[in-house]
Amino acid sequence: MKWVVRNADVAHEVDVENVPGGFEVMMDGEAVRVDVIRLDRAIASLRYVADGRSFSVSYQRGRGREWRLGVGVRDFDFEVLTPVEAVEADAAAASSGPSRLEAPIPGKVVKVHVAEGDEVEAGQPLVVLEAMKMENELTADQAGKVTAVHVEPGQTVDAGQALAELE
Amino acid sequence: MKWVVRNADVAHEVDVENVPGGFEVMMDGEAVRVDVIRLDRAIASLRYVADGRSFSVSYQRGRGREWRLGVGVRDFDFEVLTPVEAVEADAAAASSGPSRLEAPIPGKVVKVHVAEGDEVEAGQPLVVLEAMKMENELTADQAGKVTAVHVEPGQTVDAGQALAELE
Amino acid sequence: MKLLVANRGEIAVRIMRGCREMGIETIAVYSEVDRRAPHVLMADQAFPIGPAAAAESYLNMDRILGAAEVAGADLVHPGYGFLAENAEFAERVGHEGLIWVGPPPAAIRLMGSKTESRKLAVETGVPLIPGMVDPLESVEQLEAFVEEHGLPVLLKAVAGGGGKGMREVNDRSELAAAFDRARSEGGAYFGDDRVYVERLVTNARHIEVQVAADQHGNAVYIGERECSIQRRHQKVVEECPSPVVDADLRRRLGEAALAIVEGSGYQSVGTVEFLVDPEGGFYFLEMNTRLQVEHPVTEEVYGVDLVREMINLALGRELSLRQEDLVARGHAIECRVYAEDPLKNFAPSPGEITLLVRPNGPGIRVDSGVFQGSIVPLDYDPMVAKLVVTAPDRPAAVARLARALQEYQVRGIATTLTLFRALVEMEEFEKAEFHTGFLDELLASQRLAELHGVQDPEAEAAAVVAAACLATLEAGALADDPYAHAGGSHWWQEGVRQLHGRFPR
Amino acid sequence: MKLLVANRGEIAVRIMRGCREMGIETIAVYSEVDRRAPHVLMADQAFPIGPAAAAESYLNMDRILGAAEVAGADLVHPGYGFLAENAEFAERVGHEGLIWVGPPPAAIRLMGSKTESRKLAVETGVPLIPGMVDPLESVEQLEAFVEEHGLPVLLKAVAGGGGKGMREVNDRSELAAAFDRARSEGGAYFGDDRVYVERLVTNARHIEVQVAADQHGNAVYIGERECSIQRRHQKVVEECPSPVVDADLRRRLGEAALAIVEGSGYQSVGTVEFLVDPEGGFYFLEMNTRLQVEHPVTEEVYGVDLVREMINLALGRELSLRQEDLVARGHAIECRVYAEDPLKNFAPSPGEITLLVRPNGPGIRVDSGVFQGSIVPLDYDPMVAKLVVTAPDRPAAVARLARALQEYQVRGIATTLTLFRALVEMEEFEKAEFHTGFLDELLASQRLAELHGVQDPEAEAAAVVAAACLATLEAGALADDPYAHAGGSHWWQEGVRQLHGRFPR
Repeated sequence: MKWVVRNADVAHEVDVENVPGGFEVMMDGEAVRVDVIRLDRAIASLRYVADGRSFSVSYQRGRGREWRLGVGVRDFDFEVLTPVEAVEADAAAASSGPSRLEAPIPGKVVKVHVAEGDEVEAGQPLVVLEAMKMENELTADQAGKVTAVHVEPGQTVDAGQALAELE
Repeated sequence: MKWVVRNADVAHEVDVENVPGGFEVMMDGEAVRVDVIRLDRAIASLRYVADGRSFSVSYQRGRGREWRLGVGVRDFDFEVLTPVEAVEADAAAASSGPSRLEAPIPGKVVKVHVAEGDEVEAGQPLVVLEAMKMENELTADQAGKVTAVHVEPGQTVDAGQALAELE
Repeated sequence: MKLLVANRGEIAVRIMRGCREMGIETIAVYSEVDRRAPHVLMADQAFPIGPAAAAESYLNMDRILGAAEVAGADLVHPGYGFLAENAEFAERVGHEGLIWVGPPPAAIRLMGSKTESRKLAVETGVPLIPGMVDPLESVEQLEAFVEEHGLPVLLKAVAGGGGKGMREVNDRSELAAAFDRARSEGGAYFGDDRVYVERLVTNARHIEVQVAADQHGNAVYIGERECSIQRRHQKVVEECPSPVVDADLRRRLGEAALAIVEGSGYQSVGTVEFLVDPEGGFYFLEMNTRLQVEHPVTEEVYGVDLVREMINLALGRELSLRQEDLVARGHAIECRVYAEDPLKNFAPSPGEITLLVRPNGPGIRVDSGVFQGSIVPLDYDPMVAKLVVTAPDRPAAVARLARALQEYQVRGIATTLTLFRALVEMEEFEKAEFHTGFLDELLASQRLAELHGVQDPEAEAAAVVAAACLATLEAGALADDPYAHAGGSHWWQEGVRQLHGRFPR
Repeated sequence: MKLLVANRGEIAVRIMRGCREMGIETIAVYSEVDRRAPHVLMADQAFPIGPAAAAESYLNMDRILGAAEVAGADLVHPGYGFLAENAEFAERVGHEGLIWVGPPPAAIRLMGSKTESRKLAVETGVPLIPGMVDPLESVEQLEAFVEEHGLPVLLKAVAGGGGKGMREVNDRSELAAAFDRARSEGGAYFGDDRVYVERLVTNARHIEVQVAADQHGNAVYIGERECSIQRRHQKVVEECPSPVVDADLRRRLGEAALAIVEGSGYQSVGTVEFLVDPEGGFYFLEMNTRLQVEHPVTEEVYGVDLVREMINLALGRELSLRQEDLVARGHAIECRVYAEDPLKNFAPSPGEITLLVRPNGPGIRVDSGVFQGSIVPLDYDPMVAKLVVTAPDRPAAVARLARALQEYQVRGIATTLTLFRALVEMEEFEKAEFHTGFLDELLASQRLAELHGVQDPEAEAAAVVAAACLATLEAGALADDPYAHAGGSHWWQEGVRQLHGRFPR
């Protein structure tokens, strides 16, 4: 199968073919034979047949095509897409709308610093969310105008819930 | 549901009823309220609602109705049967045939001490089985006559495979 | 004998382990979200005491004391946090005829007040950082202090601790805002919005002394701990001994600590915290009248069992330790594993732990409050475990820590292991060249990001190949493939938008 | 630098951990059944070397040396067992231009021969048990020896070790059969069916001395280990220090050990084994020219890292330890967790580990060669892990061991944990009143059975209630209930006919 494995830093085209005792992998035009053994749903062993190099890989799928892989002490976040999906994703990204502030985690709204109509600069605090005994200041990721505020102090919110809209 | 929980040492009649937040258990005529939480397929937490007594129980099912439970440092092996099964099991046990020597584990037959027709005493060595670098002497569990020998030295056997018959 | 642990998480487990070894039965209390928590599973008896919110469960004295009565407890151990330094609770435990495993309420009250404890330090001749002994009445007062002593200054909630309710101010324009925030946090978390100010000593190290005192007039200090690697005044890495403390400084710190112990009538194990400036001068900060989070590094290096000692002291027994016998051997380092994502400005990362592989082998100790399958609740402190490594000397301990961090795998939640893996490779860490501001400065800079992002093409290529192969396997997997993705992963819910190796600027 | 570990299981993992901490890359070799084994997962490179049978894989010098060449190894560490004490392999490693992590081949050959090593002991004035220096030529010769020295006697395969190829004879009528069995085991496992005989010293303790020597003439002894709890001459529990060795005896044992080291030209870490009779007299048994299974108890009590030391010595570095610095602190106990069922006369119990919960917290170390989901193969030594506890003194260590045994849960295979749980409650164990025959006598008697079977009505009632509730849950479970039984449990395959608490008579 053909895959596009990418994140903001890297993008690789990988062609994977099942063969007896492992996989024949073509990565960016280079061929390698590997053996991948899944030990459970979170750990796998990757071995290069040619030189015996062995890696213990922890992995986890996120939403959609997101994967987080751990190799040794390094974590890597990738999208793993089919070529078609990759093209669609790019198209979607190009036509991104106004910015929206979402709660990164469940928590309690302690303060709301802005009101509808306010002009804000990038990095300006908008909402203070309390979780795990710490106050977390959520800031504007871009300069713009506040078109809507969906929450008020004291309110509890879920992860991903919209708090405010910018444009 | 009604159960007969027993082994060679004990036998209990237990009636279990699902109730909100746990179970209503009638054991040998005594009623207790317990909460049983399964953490995974091998560990559960048992709590007595009345006095808060809490036990971490590791459990595993064997073949058929066999269970092994670990409570603290003690292991218990039980059959957990429906009343009907209990009766049937007793009937079956009553009509048990001649004794048969089975391989308790997979291994390699190193020696066969007896031949068909030999008279043996209880505890007399019949077969020496090698496994995990140790020779294990399998002995007659009763006195009697060897009616059949199914294996010869050098042969590998599976767990449960018949090695010899006594009567 | 029965002991009730009025706490949760790793410290409740640690205390119960100590009790089991002493033949003492254990009683757990738990909130609704902790029904499956390890401390509940380990206890001989367990009682629910209310909903998730700490105020209604682990801070609810009536419920806890009620459980103690039903269970027939003889002792109550508060652990750290929650009610550990609450003098009223200690008193109520006594009034119920139970034994409080901790110092006398009077000592808790005395040392719990920043102002009172500072007064005691003055009386006993222990040096202090310039600061106001009384709480601030107004912003004006704060500005006046800054006028006199200059910046930076530190705002501290009177009842604060553990880095909570503390604010550093470097710019006059921030004074008012910081004052408000410190007061609101103080009020929210400690029910006391009084705040006081002190001069911030820069490039200082946080070095604390472990003490133990019995009810018969015996007291010892059990070496020091270096806790300079902090994030927002919250300890992240601790070690024993301190790389900068020599025998003479150790003795002087120890004697200053024992002066505080004597002056406060302290009985139990406890910790006296100091700031040590680059010239080796030291200043009394505060005393923690409880078992400290980082007590294991002292246990490993001095070969003592502080939980056992603490319980014996509460039972009125004599101190089992003599000063001359307390000799350090080897070096220990503790890393606090928090459910926070260093790649997302340390955003809390609650959720289910879908994979947990612990390091093991020589010189590794993990005190943990979770297991694979645990759900880390949003309601409490985000620390899920403590990784402690011990080796014959500091370089070997650092190497062992690096090895342990390779073995330690957690999935489902983000943790500070990611931070430690970058930290352990840094020259400053290897050379122990740090101060209390070290980590915050590092996080503000791009250096850690660059370090973490260090090109590791071999690992990256392996990750890409593995990702593609695993995606292929899943694409071909049947619905009932036991290894197929289980879904509901929480790191995603945090909204993973960050890039590989990108640290908050 | 790259090191190839010519071994498997916990010791391969232990060695790789040491290498990681030293910055040395690791190379694993594995047989077909070990494709998923931990030592393979931990290595930087891994090479298959053949089918399960040891003779075709872990004992296959050509394949192992071939892997070393392909991988570009610099060093080879043999661990223990397999080729660890094979002088020919050590020589071939040298001829390939690789560094052998162990003593010189000549020393292996000398000490590997019971007869040669006994001669050396005589020369160096180290006391010996009465016995024949040369192998037995016939049963007649054996009967003659018994005639002269009496019973009981011990038959030992010349190339034997680790309790393999050893037979105790208490009755003249058994002499012939025992002679045959000892020879057949010797031939089968060591390729050498020669057997010799010695007088069996009764009520003796097995006490061994850890030594280390470099290539520059420096040598030290690192205390002793008590290994008297054995089953059929196979060590089961070891501790450090020995409860019966005082400073004087320790020095005398140490000096005797160093005499053997010097006399044999030994260079590396090693172990000199002695029998100590009830009067405190000691006799040289043999020298193990390798890293010992029970090395961790010495590491814990003396604060040393024997794997690191061993590798440094192999690299020609000077001994990092000085005799005067080696001071014992605290007490450590190791239990060998075997895949054997104490409830079924220690029948081997291979199979899949369906549940593995390891103890943790203060003073606990687990060196393990398996993880949950591992399949313990039938083809190798049944030891799956080593539980090591350390505490300030022996009583605390015993209490900690009892605690650890409560936390340690293994399902899918039967293990000797069941034995240790009974043992740790015994007065003889608490008082350390045992000798090398203690465990075998205990197993032959009914005492352990009665002890294990101690009525624990509360636990039994809980087990019955839990069984009924779990059965109810499963009866009501849907087919896709993730908690529904997975089947294929191996303890059953062993044929569970035993009763609760029944030990072999």
